[in-house]
Amino acid sequence: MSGYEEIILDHWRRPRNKGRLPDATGSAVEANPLCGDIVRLEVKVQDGAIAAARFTGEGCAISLASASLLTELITGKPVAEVERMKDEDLLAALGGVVKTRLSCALLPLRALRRALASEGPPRRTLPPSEV
Amino acid sequence: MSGYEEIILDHWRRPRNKGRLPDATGSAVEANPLCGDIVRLEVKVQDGAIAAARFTGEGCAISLASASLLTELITGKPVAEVERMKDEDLLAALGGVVKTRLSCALLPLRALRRALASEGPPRRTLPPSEV
Amino acid sequence: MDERIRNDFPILGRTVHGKPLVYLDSAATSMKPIPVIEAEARFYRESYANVRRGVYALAAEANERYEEARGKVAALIGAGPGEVVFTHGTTEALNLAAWGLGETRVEPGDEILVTEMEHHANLLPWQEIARRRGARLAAAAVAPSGELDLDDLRAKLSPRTKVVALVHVSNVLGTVNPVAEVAAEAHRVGAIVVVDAAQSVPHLPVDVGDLGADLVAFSGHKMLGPTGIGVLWGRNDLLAELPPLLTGGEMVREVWLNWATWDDPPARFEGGTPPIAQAVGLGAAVDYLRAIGMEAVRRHGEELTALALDGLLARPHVTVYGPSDPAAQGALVAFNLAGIHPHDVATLLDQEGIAIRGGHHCAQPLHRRFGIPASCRASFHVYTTPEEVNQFLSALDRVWEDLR
Amino acid sequence: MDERIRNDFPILGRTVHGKPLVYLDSAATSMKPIPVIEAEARFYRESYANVRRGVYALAAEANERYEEARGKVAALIGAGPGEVVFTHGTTEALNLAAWGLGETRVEPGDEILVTEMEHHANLLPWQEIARRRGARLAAAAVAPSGELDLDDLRAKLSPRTKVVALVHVSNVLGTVNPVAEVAAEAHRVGAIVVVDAAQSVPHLPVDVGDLGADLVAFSGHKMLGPTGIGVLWGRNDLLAELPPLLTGGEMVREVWLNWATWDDPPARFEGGTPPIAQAVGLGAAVDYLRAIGMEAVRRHGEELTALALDGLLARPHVTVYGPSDPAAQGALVAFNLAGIHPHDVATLLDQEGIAIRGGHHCAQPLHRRFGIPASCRASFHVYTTPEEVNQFLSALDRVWEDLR
Ligand SMILES: Cc1ncc(COP(=O)(O)O)c(C=O)c1O
Ligand SMILES: Cc1ncc(COP(=O)(O)O)c(C=O)c1O
Repeated sequence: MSGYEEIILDHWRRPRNKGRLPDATGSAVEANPLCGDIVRLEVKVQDGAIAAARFTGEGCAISLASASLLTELITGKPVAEVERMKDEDLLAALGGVVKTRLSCALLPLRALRRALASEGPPRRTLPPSEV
Repeated sequence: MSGYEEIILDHWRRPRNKGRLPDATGSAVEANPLCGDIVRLEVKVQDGAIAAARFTGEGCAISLASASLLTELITGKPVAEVERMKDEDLLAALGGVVKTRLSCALLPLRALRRALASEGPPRRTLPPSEV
Repeated sequence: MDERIRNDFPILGRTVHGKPLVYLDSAATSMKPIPVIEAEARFYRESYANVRRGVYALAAEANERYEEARGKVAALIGAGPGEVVFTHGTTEALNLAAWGLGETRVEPGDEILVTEMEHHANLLPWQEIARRRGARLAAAAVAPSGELDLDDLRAKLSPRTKVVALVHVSNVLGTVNPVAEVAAEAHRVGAIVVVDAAQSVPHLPVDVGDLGADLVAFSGHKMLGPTGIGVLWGRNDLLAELPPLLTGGEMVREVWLNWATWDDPPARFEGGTPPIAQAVGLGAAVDYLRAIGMEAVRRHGEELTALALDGLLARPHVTVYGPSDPAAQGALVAFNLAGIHPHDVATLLDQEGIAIRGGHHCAQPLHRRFGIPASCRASFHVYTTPEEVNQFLSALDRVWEDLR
Repeated sequence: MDERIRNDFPILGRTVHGKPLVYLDSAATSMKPIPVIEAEARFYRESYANVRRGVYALAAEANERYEEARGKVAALIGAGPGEVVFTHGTTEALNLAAWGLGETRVEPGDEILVTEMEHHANLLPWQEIARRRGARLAAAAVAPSGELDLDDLRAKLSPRTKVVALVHVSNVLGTVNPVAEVAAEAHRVGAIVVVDAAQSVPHLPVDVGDLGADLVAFSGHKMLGPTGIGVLWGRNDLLAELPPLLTGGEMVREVWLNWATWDDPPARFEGGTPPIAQAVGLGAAVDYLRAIGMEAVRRHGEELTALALDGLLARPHVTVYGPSDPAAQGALVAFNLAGIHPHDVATLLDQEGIAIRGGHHCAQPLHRRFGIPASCRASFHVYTTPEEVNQFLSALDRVWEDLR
């Protein structure tokens, strides 16, 4: 059957940078309550670059693979460059995502942007107990 | 043009028994707030028969003609017979009524039935000032 | 208008009482052109599924068609798609507006200002809110000309006025109200302006920016679209603060047994399975109207109204209600024949195949204002021809001959 | 089922991702047969007008078609036509029920009892009423089997319980609840019983008399009918006491600027222009279902469910939710593949043209009850074939191979 791209399956089966980042300088949780996907993205910014990035989460293969891949993509990159990253860049890196699932694929990127922003909007979607 | 039956036009132009009945034994008002038709029907029952019937009202040609014709039809008749009068009887007497206007034609009959009933249901449709 | 337009409306080929149908009740509801009927049918035959939550391609396709329709409606009124809420009609849209503002803006002792010419749909919801919230409902007067008495409206505006709700084009008088002017004054006292555009969006170019209102309601079925769908347009920031009227699926984020959080607009206000196929049909209706051009639609309405007014005003036994100025009036005329009930007029015209409406047109207070229980109304849309208006006028003469 | 039935549903001939569509999401919404699509289209082409107030023949004809549809729906559920209120869907029907009972029956300190398996549409309106009226909302538990825990329900019933609202057939578990039994117990404490029949009326013979409930809600679009229409059935005397949810035209008797009197049911609850063409379409859907016979519809659903359950239960990596007994279950199955998110299952099946739903199916509390964020659901209707169920089962094996 024509299933997911190999890169998605690979990152889903063997997630990279999964876990918490104790000395994170930025952290954000994004959830898609419609499907229950939830991703926490933590970054450590040092000298204007992403020194480390980690994620934890629950959800579908696409959102978790995307989170895993994203941490790889940004680690070591200057923050300015990471901030310029577009939705399309991540989708392309994932090898393409069916359009019904774009919101899953982009959930980690939303979390990353909030983690990098000094002041993100207040979280409205989930109570802290859920995270 | 194919208009109303002659009998309707005749009763509408020259209404019979129009006015109040000071010594009425029964009286009722029926209104059709949807079109503003309002008819008061008063009867005087004596020795088990309709000694007199009068109507007042405002509204369309059909409801007023029907009220006029109805007072003629029942005057002198035994109450028992009048009570058996069916919707179809009145409609037939009017020479037929287009079905979009049946409620206009039957408004006076509804008032008559309530006027004859010792205790009609409480009037709910119009405040007394309107009658 | 083009003869081809008429051919797009199959029902206009039918007869009534053996006579060709002359449909002059478009203000009650408009007829539907083939492209609208077919858009809905084709959607069911080819792309149907429930919208929003579906992960499969067919659901995505259906959702796209639904959102595409929202975009078309938004473009028609110069709005952003996120500001267009699909409701089931003007009535639900106005109930939603009243409910939401009642919850967020109206306190005991406040005032809600409507006008004497409102359709019941823009009066009763405010009565309910006023009653529930302990607010006062006031109504700006209608002048004998059928125009809004702006001095009276101004006199009734105060800092206690939290909502001004008014009709854009009266469904009885045809009066086009100066909404932008009223909105500016209402905003000056801090009131929210709600506009019942049920009779304007189908007939005139309406740009919500120019209108200056905060919430605008209209129905699909009066603008060549299907029944069962309507629109509430709202300023983004205002919609964001309003609570939903209907709760259920598809309008929430998170649901626990004892609490729930609402989704953002417009989803927040579209609880349950929305009128999906009807949205697609409405999108096709918008396409149809825009292909003609709203300016041309308006011009056509004005021409027919001018013709009807000329004819009616020339007959001494006819009383006409409203401005009697085609340029200041929607595509309709309201009138009475001296001493004859509107229902008799409508019934007798119907015998000749001519469909007009007789009654209070869901505007009882307005009729009371003019001291009449009811009126006759002839109303037009793009498919109405000058010949039909003339047929109507001569038939009216026969009614008068018959009944007087 | 007959092959001819399948031919009545043109959308079933289409492909998705190059594969023939296998539509297994009928619980979300059903496909429409030609007679339904055509009934609506023909109505627009031949008999369309606004209903109720029109004095002309075309309006009378449209009104007759509208009321005829009401009669058909009434006959389907063993009711009188005057007890059938047309709404815009189950969601509006349940909001109307909750609103009305909130106004007339629920006092501060009272209780409203729902169940853990309610669709959001039969939960959120009661949350709102409980909050507004200062009442308490309680939920009867769902047993691990997916059945209603009747002991828990009984324990939560008390003289303070004013409303018991429950789903007839769960849209996730498929559980057929013993509504008559619950209704009898609820009535014993004087509670009103509201039933969400969105998943039962489309699939089983339902007689409101036998059901024993006081108010019953369902949607047209899940029973082969159009979107944009639903039904609230109510006992005559109960409907008579309920206030309207939506106010506006066509639901009033008399309107003054500051007060109004409501019309009788069902008109009282049908404010504004109703979904006229959708009612006609729903009438055709009822005709279609009754021509097959609701007993036969039910049998077909049971057969497919049995086939799907057999297949799913035989696969150790599949967890099935619900009674897993076709005779005690609606025409659907909910399940999960171990360690795989339902959205992934749905997306991968979609690549093969198979449309199932993955998500919480508007029943978040129920999913939480089972400790899962979401589930897969395959659901059927008269046009679904055993071959399609088998295709689905083998495709599921390929998903498992691919992802595990
Ligand atoms: C059990 C149940 N209740 C209520 C609803 C809501 O129905 P609608 O979306 O048609 O208002 C649904 C359908 O999604 C359902 O399955
Ligand atoms: C001015 C006006 N407002 C509101 C309405 C109500 O619209 P609907 O019946 O489509 O809800 C109408 C139509 O009857 C109208 O003409």
